[in-house]
Amino acid sequence: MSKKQVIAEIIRHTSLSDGIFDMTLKAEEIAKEAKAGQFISVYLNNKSKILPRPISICGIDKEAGTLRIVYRTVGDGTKELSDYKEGETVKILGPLGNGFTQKDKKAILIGGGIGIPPMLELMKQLDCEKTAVLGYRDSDMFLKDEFEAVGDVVISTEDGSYGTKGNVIDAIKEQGVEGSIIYACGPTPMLRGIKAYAEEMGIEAQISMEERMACGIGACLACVCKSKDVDSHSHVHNKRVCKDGPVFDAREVEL
Amino acid sequence: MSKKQVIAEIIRHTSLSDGIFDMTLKAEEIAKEAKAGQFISVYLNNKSKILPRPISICGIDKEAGTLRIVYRTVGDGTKELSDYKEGETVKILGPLGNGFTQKDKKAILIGGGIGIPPMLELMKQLDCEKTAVLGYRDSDMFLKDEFEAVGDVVISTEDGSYGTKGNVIDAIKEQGVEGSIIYACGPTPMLRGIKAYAEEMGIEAQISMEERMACGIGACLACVCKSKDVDSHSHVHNKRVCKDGPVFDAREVEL
Amino acid sequence: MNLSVDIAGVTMKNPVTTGSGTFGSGEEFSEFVDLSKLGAVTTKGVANVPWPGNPTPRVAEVYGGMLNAIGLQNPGIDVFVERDVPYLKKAGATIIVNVCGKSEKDYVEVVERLSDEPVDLLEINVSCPNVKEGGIAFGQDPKALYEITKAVKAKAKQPIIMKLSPNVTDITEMAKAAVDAGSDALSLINTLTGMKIDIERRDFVLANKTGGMSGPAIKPVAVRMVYQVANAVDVPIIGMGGIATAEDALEFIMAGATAVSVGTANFINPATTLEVVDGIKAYMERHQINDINELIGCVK
Amino acid sequence: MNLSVDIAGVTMKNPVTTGSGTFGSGEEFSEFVDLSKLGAVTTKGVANVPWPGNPTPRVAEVYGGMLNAIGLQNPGIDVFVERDVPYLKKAGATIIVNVCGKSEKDYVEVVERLSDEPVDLLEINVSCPNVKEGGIAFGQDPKALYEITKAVKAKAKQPIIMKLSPNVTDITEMAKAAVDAGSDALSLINTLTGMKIDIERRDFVLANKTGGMSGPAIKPVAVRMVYQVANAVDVPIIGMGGIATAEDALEFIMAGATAVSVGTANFINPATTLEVVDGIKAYMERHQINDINELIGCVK
Ligand SMILES: Cc1cc2nc3c(=O)[nH]c(=O)nc-3n(C[C@H](O)[C@H](O)[C@H](O)COP(=O)(O)OP(=O)(O)OC[C@H]3O[C@@H](n4cnc5c(N)ncnc54)[C@H](O)[C@@H]3O)c2cc1C
Ligand SMILES: Cc1cc2nc3c(=O)[nH]c(=O)nc-3n(C[C@H](O)[C@H](O)[C@H](O)COP(=O)(O)OP(=O)(O)OC[C@H]3O[C@@H](n4cnc5c(N)ncnc54)[C@H](O)[C@@H]3O)c2cc1C
Ligand SMILES: Cc1cc2nc3c(=O)[nH]c(=O)nc-3n(C[C@H](O)[C@H](O)[C@H](O)COP(=O)(O)O)c2cc1C
Ligand SMILES: Cc1cc2nc3c(=O)[nH]c(=O)nc-3n(C[C@H](O)[C@H](O)[C@H](O)COP(=O)(O)O)c2cc1C
Ligand code: FES
Ligand code: FES
Repeated sequence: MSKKQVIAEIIRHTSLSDGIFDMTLKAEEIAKEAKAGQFISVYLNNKSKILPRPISICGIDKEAGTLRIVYRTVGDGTKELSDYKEGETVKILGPLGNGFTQKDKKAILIGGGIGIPPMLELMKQLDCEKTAVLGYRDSDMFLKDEFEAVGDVVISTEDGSYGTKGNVIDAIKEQGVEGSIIYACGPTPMLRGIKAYAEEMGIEAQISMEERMACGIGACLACVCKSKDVDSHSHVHNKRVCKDGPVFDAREVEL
Repeated sequence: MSKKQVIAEIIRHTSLSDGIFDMTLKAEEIAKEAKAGQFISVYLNNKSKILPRPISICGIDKEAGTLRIVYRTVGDGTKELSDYKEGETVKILGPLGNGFTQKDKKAILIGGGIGIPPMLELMKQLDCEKTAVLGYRDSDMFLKDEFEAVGDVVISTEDGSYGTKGNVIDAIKEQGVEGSIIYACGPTPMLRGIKAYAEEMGIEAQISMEERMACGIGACLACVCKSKDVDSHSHVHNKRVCKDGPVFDAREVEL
Repeated sequence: MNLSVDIAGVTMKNPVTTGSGTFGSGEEFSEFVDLSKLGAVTTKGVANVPWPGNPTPRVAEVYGGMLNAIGLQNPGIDVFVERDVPYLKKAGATIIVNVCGKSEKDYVEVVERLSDEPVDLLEINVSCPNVKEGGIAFGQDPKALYEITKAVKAKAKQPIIMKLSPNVTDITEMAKAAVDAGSDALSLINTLTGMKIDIERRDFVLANKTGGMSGPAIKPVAVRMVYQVANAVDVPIIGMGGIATAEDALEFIMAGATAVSVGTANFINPATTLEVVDGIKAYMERHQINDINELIGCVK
Repeated sequence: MNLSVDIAGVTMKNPVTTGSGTFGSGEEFSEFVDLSKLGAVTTKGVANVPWPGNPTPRVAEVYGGMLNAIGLQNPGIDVFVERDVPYLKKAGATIIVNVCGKSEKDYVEVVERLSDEPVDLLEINVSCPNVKEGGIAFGQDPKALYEITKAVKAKAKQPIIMKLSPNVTDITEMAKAAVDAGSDALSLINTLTGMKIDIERRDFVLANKTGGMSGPAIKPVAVRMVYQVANAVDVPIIGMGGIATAEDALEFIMAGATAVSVGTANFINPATTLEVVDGIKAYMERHQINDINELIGCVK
């Protein structure tokens, strides 16, 4: 697998909902190698901000040579990104991380908030029985239609305005979602809940984690998470989210 | 006189010759106040470069509310500036400095190299007998036509490919230019020559100087030049190019 | 909402003042800033006699900041008390005078000349080259700092604020020396010593070879030092170094600064100071904080 | 054209190496950089036993740079000699091993373990917290630096390069202490201690509160220190701090560095090192300089 740093042209850039943006980048070399669950590093044009922003790959079109990312504006960097116009370019590095390991088992795909986009490409690629469980704040539900176009979808909203009121685990229980493997991405409390749920059900859960990064390629040791066992690379209880992850077997990591 | 910092729209941006750019900015409040010989501070969008670039005003259109600047790309800042597109904006502060004191005397206006543009507005405004003496490197003569449209023009080129071979003083002598006041802008060696020439001829010379700047408004004392007498502001032999200048009576300053 | 803070018994109507040397005598900025709306105006360093400063180039741009080697050019205390103090007084400003010197005698002379002037606070800049002690600045040796502070304090009518250099191994040692000798408050940081080389000309960019680095690039070092000093001594701190926004100012306040100075950012936007005041107000409204003093040193 | 330089008898084929801790063990960058084309690869600090490092967040972005508080996580010398040294050897790299420790004993143990390894140079990082001496780093006290240098030098088979901290009052005093104790070369600068506060959460951004500042923002301080040290001692210097371009590298070389390290810039562009080498070549061609050694310390 080979990573590349390229200057990618922004070929589509729209807003999906309040503060959520959808960007398609021309980046053939990266698209060619990319897998669902991997991410890219996005560098800003603003020279006062030198660190890249890690953003998950939401869609891969190998034929068109494009990558799609969906992101939320949370700070200055993502806000700046949201101002970039179609036709402009952005420097990116990728594909980074391991991605999901796809198994031929009845699957539950769980996405919470801005953890929803990384699940879409997997949802498209998995060629087996699958249900997406998507957790939103309210009925402002970005990407829902696209999940529905490729499989079953179950929804939770925090305010109860649509689907199950509560979180994704509540939705799984209330709407009787079943499966023998979980793939998930979302905020840490959600991942913690999923880890517990998977243990309870005795099934595998692949969870995608987040941490502050610098290099994105496993060199600087910024982005570690606690691992249950002594890790074979670090020889301490640390795994690198950018290289050993972002996807981990929930049993391997401490949350 | 009042200075303003404004976000100005670039309404025209073209290249006049190799590495020389011509930019017109919409900046009504500044244009309203501006005088020939003053300058503006241009701030870059690149956040790693915080200091403004001082650029002389080459043209003022009070009716249209626009300012024109002509600049040469010499370093990273001016190179970046040259990439800005029409329709984009740039932050500027101005009008800065004193400008030329226009006298009703037969005038010689001297511009050397990138010191030529600041003389154009003065050439247009002076309502008396006047000759422009323009010193270029070679026959790639930017702005020459515009000077010719408003008065007499005499040229020197370093390589002799047009007009007098040599510098502006050579041209004055060879082509018999006469006047009872000099207004000039250009590189320091040229200004030194003009100071000597004016002393020799016993005439007044107003020369526009350059120095590295930070504030542009007389506060930081970065941009001083040596003054002959103890200066009334500084109480030492220093004058501020940005505030007491950039135009000085050649007799006041040491070069 | 209360924005006012207290520095050694002097009330600043808000916590924002100006970095000495970046705001002239105040007059140069009066077109952009109503000086009476600032917490205080801190003036350019003034000595007992006029100083010509260093040769040019005196400034160089560096990544996210600048170097300066002005060399403390100033018109001397006579002109200062005749021209600048009355101007600031008339403009309604709270006045902090920054004092520089080459020897103890120089400092004391300036401080004594200011005793009957309507000046609120004295900021003593001990980071200029100390000729008497062979080039080592007062600001880099705790013993020398203690002595000069003691000498200045003995003669000063107004409260004194020693201004510390960041070019030291242990800023808390310096802070303690100044406070032990009677400094009523502390200002930090002055500039970090830096250098820029022009590789095309193969020469230094500054005529003085080295210069003081300021601007956004130095902020993390400044915040760290303010935090360390706030937790080491018990006097109010005026924090500075790279402040360009209200967010920057709040970082310093939360780290332990009672007031803040805006320096180099005045060159980027001459109205920065008042925009910082407004931004602090907006933050306090948004977070329902009634008194700025609640935020001072709130991050431990 | 000669690009090769000599550090304590070891030839580097060009003056560009990597900042310890920013290039992993080299392997992580091998997709982007042919390691045999670098002057040398400087590895992440290695201790006698595995270190877990600090809690996360370990990095924070600051204006023109970053803060890190990795806390020297490393897999320990055993894994290092089994896995990383052979990898680098096979890749054809000149190898500089960065060594860290908490006590003299730790450092000596690592150095001794490396004596029979195909390692070219040892860079000794004395800027990590020194537990033995109550939190004051070896790197901030000339006496402690002298002692540790002496102890390491006595056991080292390879030439040693003491790596200096910039968080000191007088960098030349530190440099002299290291050289007097036998350091064959010097590396500088390590990171400047900084802090960032998240004003929304009203907490430190880094779990460790403070972190080391690196990146373009620190370059002027680094160039100044390299210049000072080059003019104070007589050993080769590896200069670093904010180098991202060939122009940056040349500034350090002209200030007196024999070689340079690219650190944080590897995170901006993983191929920076080789682009710096190419840029230096282009500069030399343009200026008709046949030997890079002519440029070392050429600005006085
Ligand atoms: C593997 C991975 C995949 C991600 N995928 C997505 C995605 O698909 N869509 C999306 O909207 N967001 C995603 N994020 C989060 C995204 O990286 C942050 O929201 C973004 O970096 C914030 O940058 P900022 O400048 O707007 O915020 P600021 O808070 O101003 O950023 C300051 C610094 O902190 C870092 N930072 C801030 N928040 C985070 C975070 N949550 N995780 C890691 N670093 C952070 C920034 O990168 C920057 O270095 C992902 C994070 C990781 C680690
Ligand atoms: C009053 C005044 C009027 C000027 N008018 C014009 C004009 O009309 N057209 C034009 O092309 N140029 C003019 N200049 C010169 C212009 O300011 C510089 O060419 C420009 O600042 C270079 O910026 P840079 O980033 O490209 O170069 P760099 O060398 O990368 O700049 C680095 C730093 O040095 C400063 N600097 C570099 N050269 C000069 C210089 N000659 N004078 C002052 N500061 C400098 C820059 O502003 C910046 O802070 C004028 C200068 C002054 C002082
Ligand atoms: C051009 C310039 C001149 C300065 N002159 C003085 C001075 O006279 N006295 C002083 O104590 N500090 C002086 N300083 C330091 C500033 O007051 C301030 O401590 C420093 O610049 C850091 O703040 P900043 O990053 O906001 O500029 C000067 C700084 C600059 C940039
Ligand atoms: C993430 C990170 C980890 C570092 N780890 C080490 C280390 O293990 N040993 C060491 O001596 N220096 C370490 N450093 C310091 C760098 O080697 C270098 O001295 C410093 O970052 C300045 O150079 P730069 O601005 O090019 O990064 C580290 C720096 C960073 C950013
Ligand atoms: S970000 Fe550098 S190791 Fe993960
Ligand atoms: S640039 Fe500040 S006084 Fe002239």
